[in-house]
Amino acid sequence: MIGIEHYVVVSSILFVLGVLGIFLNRKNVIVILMAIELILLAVNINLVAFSAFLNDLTGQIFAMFVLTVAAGEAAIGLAILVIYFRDRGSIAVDDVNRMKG
Amino acid sequence: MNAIQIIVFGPLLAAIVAGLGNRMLGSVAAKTITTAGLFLSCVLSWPIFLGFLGGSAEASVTPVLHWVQSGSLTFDWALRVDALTAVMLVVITSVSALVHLYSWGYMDEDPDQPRFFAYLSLFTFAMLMLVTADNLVQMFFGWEGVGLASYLLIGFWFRKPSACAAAIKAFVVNRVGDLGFMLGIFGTYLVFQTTSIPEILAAAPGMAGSTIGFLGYRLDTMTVLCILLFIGAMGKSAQLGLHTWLPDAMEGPTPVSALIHAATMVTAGVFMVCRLSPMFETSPTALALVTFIGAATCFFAATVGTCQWDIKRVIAYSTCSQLGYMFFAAGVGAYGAAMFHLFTHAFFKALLFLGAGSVIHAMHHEQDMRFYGDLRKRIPLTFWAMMAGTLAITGVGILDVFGFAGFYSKDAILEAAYARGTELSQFAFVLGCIAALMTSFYSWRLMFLTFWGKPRWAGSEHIQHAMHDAHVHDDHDHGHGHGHEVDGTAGYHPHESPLSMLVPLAILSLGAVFAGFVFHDGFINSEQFWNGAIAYNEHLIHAMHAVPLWVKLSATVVMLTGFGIAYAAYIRDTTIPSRFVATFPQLHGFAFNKWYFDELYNFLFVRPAFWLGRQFWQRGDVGFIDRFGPNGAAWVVAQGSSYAKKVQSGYLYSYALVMLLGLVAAVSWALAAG
Amino acid sequence: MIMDGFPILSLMLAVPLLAAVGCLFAEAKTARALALGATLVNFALGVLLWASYDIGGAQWQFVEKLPLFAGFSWALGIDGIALMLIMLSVFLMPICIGASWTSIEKRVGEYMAAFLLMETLMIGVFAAQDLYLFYIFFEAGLIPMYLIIGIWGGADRIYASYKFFLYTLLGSVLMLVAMLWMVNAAGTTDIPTLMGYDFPPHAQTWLWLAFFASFAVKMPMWPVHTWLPDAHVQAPTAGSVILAGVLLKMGGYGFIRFSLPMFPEASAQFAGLVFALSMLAVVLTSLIALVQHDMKKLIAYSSVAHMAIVTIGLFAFNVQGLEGSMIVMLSHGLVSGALFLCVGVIYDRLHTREIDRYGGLSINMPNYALFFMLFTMASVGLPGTSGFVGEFLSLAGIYQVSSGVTAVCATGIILGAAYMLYLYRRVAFGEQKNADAAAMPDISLREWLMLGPIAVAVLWMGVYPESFMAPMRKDIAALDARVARARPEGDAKLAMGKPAAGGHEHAVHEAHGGEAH
Amino acid sequence: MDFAASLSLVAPEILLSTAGLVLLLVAAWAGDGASRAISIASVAVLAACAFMVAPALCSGAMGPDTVAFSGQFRADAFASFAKLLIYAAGGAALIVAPAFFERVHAMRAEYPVLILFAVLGMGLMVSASDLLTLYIGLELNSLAAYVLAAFLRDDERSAEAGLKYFVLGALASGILLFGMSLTYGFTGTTSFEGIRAALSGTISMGALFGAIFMLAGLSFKIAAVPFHMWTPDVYEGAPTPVTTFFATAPKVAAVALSMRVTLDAFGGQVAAWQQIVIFAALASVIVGALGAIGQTNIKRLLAYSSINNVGFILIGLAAATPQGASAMLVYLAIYIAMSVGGFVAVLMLKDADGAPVEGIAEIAGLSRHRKVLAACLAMVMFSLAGIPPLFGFWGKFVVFQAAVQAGLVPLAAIGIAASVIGAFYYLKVVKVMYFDEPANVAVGKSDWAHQALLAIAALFISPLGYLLTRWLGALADKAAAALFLAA
Amino acid sequence: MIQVLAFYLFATLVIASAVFVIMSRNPVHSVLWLIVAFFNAAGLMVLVGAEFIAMLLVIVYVGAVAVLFLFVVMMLDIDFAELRAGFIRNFPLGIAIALVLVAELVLGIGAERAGALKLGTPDGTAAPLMDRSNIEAIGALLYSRYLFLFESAGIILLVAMIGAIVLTHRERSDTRRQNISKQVKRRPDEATINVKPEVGKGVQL
Repeated sequence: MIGIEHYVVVSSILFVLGVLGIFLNRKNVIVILMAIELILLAVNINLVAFSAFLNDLTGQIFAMFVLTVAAGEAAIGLAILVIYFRDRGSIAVDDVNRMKG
Repeated sequence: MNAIQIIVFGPLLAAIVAGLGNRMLGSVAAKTITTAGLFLSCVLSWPIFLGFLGGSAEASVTPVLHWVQSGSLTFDWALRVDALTAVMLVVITSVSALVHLYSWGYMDEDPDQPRFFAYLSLFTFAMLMLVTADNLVQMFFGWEGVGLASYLLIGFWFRKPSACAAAIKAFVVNRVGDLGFMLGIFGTYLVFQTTSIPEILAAAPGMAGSTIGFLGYRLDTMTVLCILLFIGAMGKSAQLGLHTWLPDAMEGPTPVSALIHAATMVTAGVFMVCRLSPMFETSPTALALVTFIGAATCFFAATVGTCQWDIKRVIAYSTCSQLGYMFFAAGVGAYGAAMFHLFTHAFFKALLFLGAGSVIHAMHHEQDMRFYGDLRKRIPLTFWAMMAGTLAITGVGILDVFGFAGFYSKDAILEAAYARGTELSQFAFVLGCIAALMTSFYSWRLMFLTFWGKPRWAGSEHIQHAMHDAHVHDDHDHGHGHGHEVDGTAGYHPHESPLSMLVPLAILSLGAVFAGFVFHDGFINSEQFWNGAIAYNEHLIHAMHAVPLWVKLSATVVMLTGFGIAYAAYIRDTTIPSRFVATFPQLHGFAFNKWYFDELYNFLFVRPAFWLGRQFWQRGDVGFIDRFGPNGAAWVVAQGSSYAKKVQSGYLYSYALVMLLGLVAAVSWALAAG
Repeated sequence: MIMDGFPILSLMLAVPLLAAVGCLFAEAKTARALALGATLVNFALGVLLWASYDIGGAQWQFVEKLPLFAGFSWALGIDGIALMLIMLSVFLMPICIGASWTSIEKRVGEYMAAFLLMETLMIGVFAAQDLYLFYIFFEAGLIPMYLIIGIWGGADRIYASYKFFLYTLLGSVLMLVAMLWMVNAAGTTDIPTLMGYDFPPHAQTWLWLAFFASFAVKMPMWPVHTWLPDAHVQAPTAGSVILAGVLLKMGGYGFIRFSLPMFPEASAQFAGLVFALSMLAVVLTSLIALVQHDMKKLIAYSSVAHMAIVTIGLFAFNVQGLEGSMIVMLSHGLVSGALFLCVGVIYDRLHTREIDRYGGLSINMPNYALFFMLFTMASVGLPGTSGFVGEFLSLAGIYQVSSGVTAVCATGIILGAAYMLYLYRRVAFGEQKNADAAAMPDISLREWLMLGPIAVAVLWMGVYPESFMAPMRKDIAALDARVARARPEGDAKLAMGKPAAGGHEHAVHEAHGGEAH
Repeated sequence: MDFAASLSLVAPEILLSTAGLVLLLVAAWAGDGASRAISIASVAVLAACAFMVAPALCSGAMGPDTVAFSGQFRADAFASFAKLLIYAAGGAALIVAPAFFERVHAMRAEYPVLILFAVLGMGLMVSASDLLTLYIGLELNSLAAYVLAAFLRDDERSAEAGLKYFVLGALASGILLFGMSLTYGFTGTTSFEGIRAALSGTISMGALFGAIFMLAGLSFKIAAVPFHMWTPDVYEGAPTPVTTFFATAPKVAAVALSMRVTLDAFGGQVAAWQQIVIFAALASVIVGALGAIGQTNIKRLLAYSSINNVGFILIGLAAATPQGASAMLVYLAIYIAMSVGGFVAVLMLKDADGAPVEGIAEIAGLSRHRKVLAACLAMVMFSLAGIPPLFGFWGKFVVFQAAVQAGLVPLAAIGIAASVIGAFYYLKVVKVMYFDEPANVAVGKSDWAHQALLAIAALFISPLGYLLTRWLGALADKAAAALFLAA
Repeated sequence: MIQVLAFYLFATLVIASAVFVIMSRNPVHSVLWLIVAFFNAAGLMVLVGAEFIAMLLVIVYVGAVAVLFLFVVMMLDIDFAELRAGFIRNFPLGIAIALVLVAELVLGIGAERAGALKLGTPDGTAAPLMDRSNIEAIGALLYSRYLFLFESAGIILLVAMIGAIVLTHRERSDTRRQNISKQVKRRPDEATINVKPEVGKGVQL
């Protein structure tokens, strides 16, 4: 069987890719939302892997909650995106800087 | 309430009443109160003095009020009377009373008379506090008090910029001396654990040979203390180095010059050295310094006095010079002689000043002797008074027969200097003789320029101004003056001063003539008169009597020489002075410009002080401390703030980046630390 | 102790506080009257306090103690030192109100409230016996002063008020950390207990520095003095009076109450630093004062120089130095306050502090000139005025430690005379250069009533300082005994030479470091 | 664990969720016209909840009796203390809202419901003794908060605030989750108790990383540097009543949660996180102060001020002692009052048309025409700056006291010195209101509810607040004791 | 062996598709790559025996979330050509930091103790029962031990729903809404009016 460290490495890379997705992106907010999903995916892989290797179901339950929340988060995120788009007519990340300083 | 309290506090009371009453009270009342107070003091002082002279009085201390008690440092207000004080009492109260009286006439037209008389009385009070001090701190009180009064009186005509400047100069230069005095008091307290003068004097001999740390050096205790105290004396008595204020002090009304800058305040330094003479006796180094400074001042002031045109400045330098005599007398150990000269000098110098005041009064506030001349017949009483003063100051007299006041005291000083026998005292003797020659020269020069020769008034702006005013406002009064323009009088007729001015002149003339003769034995030769009030050097007295005859005659010889030169230059051939100046311009310029002391000090202290002040302010406080301190901090904060605002760019990705940076930093730290 | 158990100190705190609240809601006229009434009542209470103070009795009198919370307690009590400073505060307050009577026209109620609050806080600072309570009073004073400068100040008041506030705040917050440490280490907030507590020497160093940061700014010592000229120049007259008169004294009080007794070793260790800064302050600020064109700035700089005399006196570690410093503080409180009033008197008439705009005031304002002269002379330390006694004792104290420091600091008496007389000359002497200045009327009755009492106090303190020194004597002695162990050896060590023949027993006197017996 | 007992311990939560559901139905049925009534009902619900949690605090409840649902939930004194503050803050956010939203016809009945659910989430956070509870509570609160931030949906700034808050919040919760997953993996449990037990010896690298990631995620919620970047933008953009809410309740919840995590779960490994907390504390104090200085919008200024204040709170956390915890709670209580006071005062600044005034320049000379308001705002400012005798000083005082007692003298010294920078911008507000010439912009009338709230807050932070210190301190001590007993 | 191969396949694909998610120019492509990533992640989960979670992932994410994304991407009328013109200014810094983070995570957690990660020891309260399937075990746990949280998670979804509606739902002014009660209440006499217009005047309704 594959060792737990492999899973951790995969999830770490996925996590960092998710983070990169957030701050490398300057044009489209939707991709940022997707990057967040990636982060949560990384977390889920971690949780499930640990759960399996620990022989403890808590991790999987946790992962299930994460899924639940992620769904809700996505809904709210997209809703906010929609109203933002309605107000500004754009979802370019570069435009989201009315407030600064 | 005994006599001494009345003597001392009477003038204070009078000053307060006159000063605070000021305009409400009116001139006459103020004048009456102060003058009466002073005459009362004077009348009460003489019996005390005579009591000591007769050997019947004992030194006494009258406590007045608790002052300060701080740990072991205690000093109280108290009035000490001994022989030394008694001498000063009569000098101060007598001269002051006469000056008060004189001022009735002299200041008659001034609108601020109550203020003037209040200041005069205040001065007298301070001076009396000084001389009756039982401890050094009270002496310092008087010391500064007279300084204040002097400042106020010099600046009495405060509208004149020169008067204000002179007043400040007097106060500040005196403060330099006071700094030394204060340090001296601190040192004395440190060493003796007391500021009481009798206790210090009693303990002083025991300190001989001890050393003390001062400014990082180890020095002989008594030398340090005496020199510090002497610096105070130098300031007050206008000795070389700290003398610059005295000539400028002539900006004050002339009665003030007579009282403060001739007879009393400036002699406070001499008084102090005599009062502390047992201390000074323990330090030959300090005494040598006193001798040297005294002799040098005596010589220096005399040279300057020979060249001045302002009648009051001549007398001022003369005062300075005479103070030098007193100091070197004290320096060689002849405290009695020093005090005697102080005593006689008070009379004849006050006389000279008041006489000069009378002249100035007559000449409508013209003080330049180049615009005098031929006043002998026009103001004869003044002339005779001045003559008495001149005879006294130049030391006219015949050995063992009779002499004017200065004759006895100055001779005694020169004899003592010679008799002391050290190299320095011999040097002082030589300088003293040269100075005596110059004294004679400038005194007679003054007399000749003022009272002899032709009237030269026409050139005086003051006289012209007076005449102009008279023509406009009061034509008929001086109307008969027309037609006299050709003789240099410009039609101006000087007239003799009022009685209130002449009476003091007359009384002081008596003093100038007889004081030396009458009190000579008491001051110089009598130990029981002083009765321990000053250090008494029996050796020296004997040596003084044993000096060779040429020494005794030398003073008379140089006096006559000086007279001769003056006569030659100002009566016989009046071109000699200008030819002399043309031949030795540097020498004359050097003396005429007071050895460039003012310029030197201006260059060394005054201008640097202002320059430094501006630098410390603009470059230091504003340019450095504020710039790099609060403003610098504010700048750093502002920079940080603008940086923080820049980082807060509003962009999501930079926010995320910062978060990631923080995370990575924390993880890195954990890796590094864990 | 006539007044056993009566909380007079709390009452003295409450009276102005209540009046302040009243003033907030009152009309201008009522507010003035209320403020004056309250300050006068407090002055009367102060007199009562002094009268019932038992000289030579218990060290701490009128003690009130009410535990509050978290180690805090409402602990008040005074010794002679605090008594004198409280007297100074309550004495100056009615005068300040008087000085603001006509010159403050806008927002009178708030102004009076700020001043009354200030009074409460000042008394609180001097009466607090709880470390934290002290801190609260100490720090809270910033707010009313900030407002006084900022609202009723001159043209550049914003900068000045900020500088004042932030400078002093920075100093005092560090002190707070030190206080926290001390309480943690000593387990008590009681100041009298802490005054006898021996902190380990290495800790003292840091504690001392933290306290120093606060008090040095407050004093103010060179080089953290630059807020003072700005604050003074911009503050309204009464603000300057209270700032110079009392607020600066908090720094000195801090040294005498905290730094010295609580950290004697550290104090000795840093005495050199204090001396160095003080010497610089005396010389530099005096020279700077010489070239000022603004009257208030000049007096402000002179305050820095005078406060330097206080600091050297305090760190002389002997009775004279300590007592001298206290007297200098009291005297400076009166004299500089009076000088600022003098400036205020003519400022009210001509609305400028530019020295060159005046001249010859002796002619049209002789009474004013008389007062101004008196206070000028007191400022330069003329014997017979309060300034002399303090300066003399301070310098006498420091001489026993170092003649060099004394010599340098004593130059202050020369420079002080120079700049003060130069000021006086330009203002009161000379010709009347400006017609408007020449037309100014002499001081009014109100101004008489302000300046007169101070003049009396100044002379009283100069001639018979015993009244002021007696209450403090025992406390100073206790402090002296407390710091004795760290007393530095003076540089003026007397070494006896060969005893002169028949030398007096008297002469075998050891003056090591000028120990006061 | 008896199920019924568990239920009784979560009674406030049950009440909140039930009330939320019922009010939601009411809202759906009655429409937006009922929003005022629903708000009032919500406040009543919060009050009722407060009464329900108060006994636990007063009795200092702690130990096994307070644990519900197999150790996932803890209703001890600590939680009660935090909940009381949260309820109070939530109540304030409800009270101030109607007047604000009605002006722009944006008052909607969902607002109080969302607040209630957010409060519910925060209640879960502070009671969490399990990573799962922590996460659920946090997300419940966060999701409601994202919506609230964007509540003025036609307002660009509000939408932008919602977007920023959402994106960064999601990233933060991702980081937090990743940390939780690591912690779970390397300790084998999600309960705090278990984590603590598992970390009793040395800490493995994985668990250490987990702790750091969790701290990072929590730092976002409490807006500590460097996870503070969202704060100014969101505070400025969100509707002011919402900002009032954000600045208060979530901060309490997040701080309390952080305390649970660090002092309870990772309480055995203080060294692992203490340095990070110290850094975050100092950085927050300094960055908060620096950032605030150049601000022209008063809400933004208060946002920076909240960052600054969080720094001081974290100094108490760095002490890692019961005193520190107690100090943090006291600070929080005072901070809530100051924040509510500040934001309510801002809400009361309206121009003649009733439109909100947020520019600092526009309140110039406020002290002339709105005396009391200006005085209250000035008091808030001085209090935030920590100047005695205002109550804000007390918060700083106890925190620094705790730090010094824990031997963190340099931290205390630097922190307190940096507080001077903070004073600068608080003074600026006072200066503008009192020293500058009147701009006469903020002249509008205020709602009585605002006035009442401001009065209460001002009274609390006035010197009279010191009367409460003993009581407040005792409660905070009990709460801290409960926390440390659990630990 | 198969397991190993499958792991590497899924791992590679999940990472690769994640890269494409964040790199592709077109958001629609991103969503599709995201779906790929989820499928592969589900595969990874199946490998360790978490069938239920894997299934959930596919159903919830692919079935709901990803479709929601697609929906929104399509709904918002965005000019995709304009997007993705470039990366942020701090791109190199960002990449560097990300690499550092990866390296640290991998080194710190994974590689440092390669193959022998010391996990914690679970307390056994949530150990899967041997005789039950994964889904049964989870269910049993979820409805007993985690009931409270389960209910709370429900509230989260409720809040998400409320939020989405509050934010995006609005009454449209250009459409008319049906009001049934009004329709029902309508009476004939209200519905018709008889008027008799005069010539040339028109009818006023």
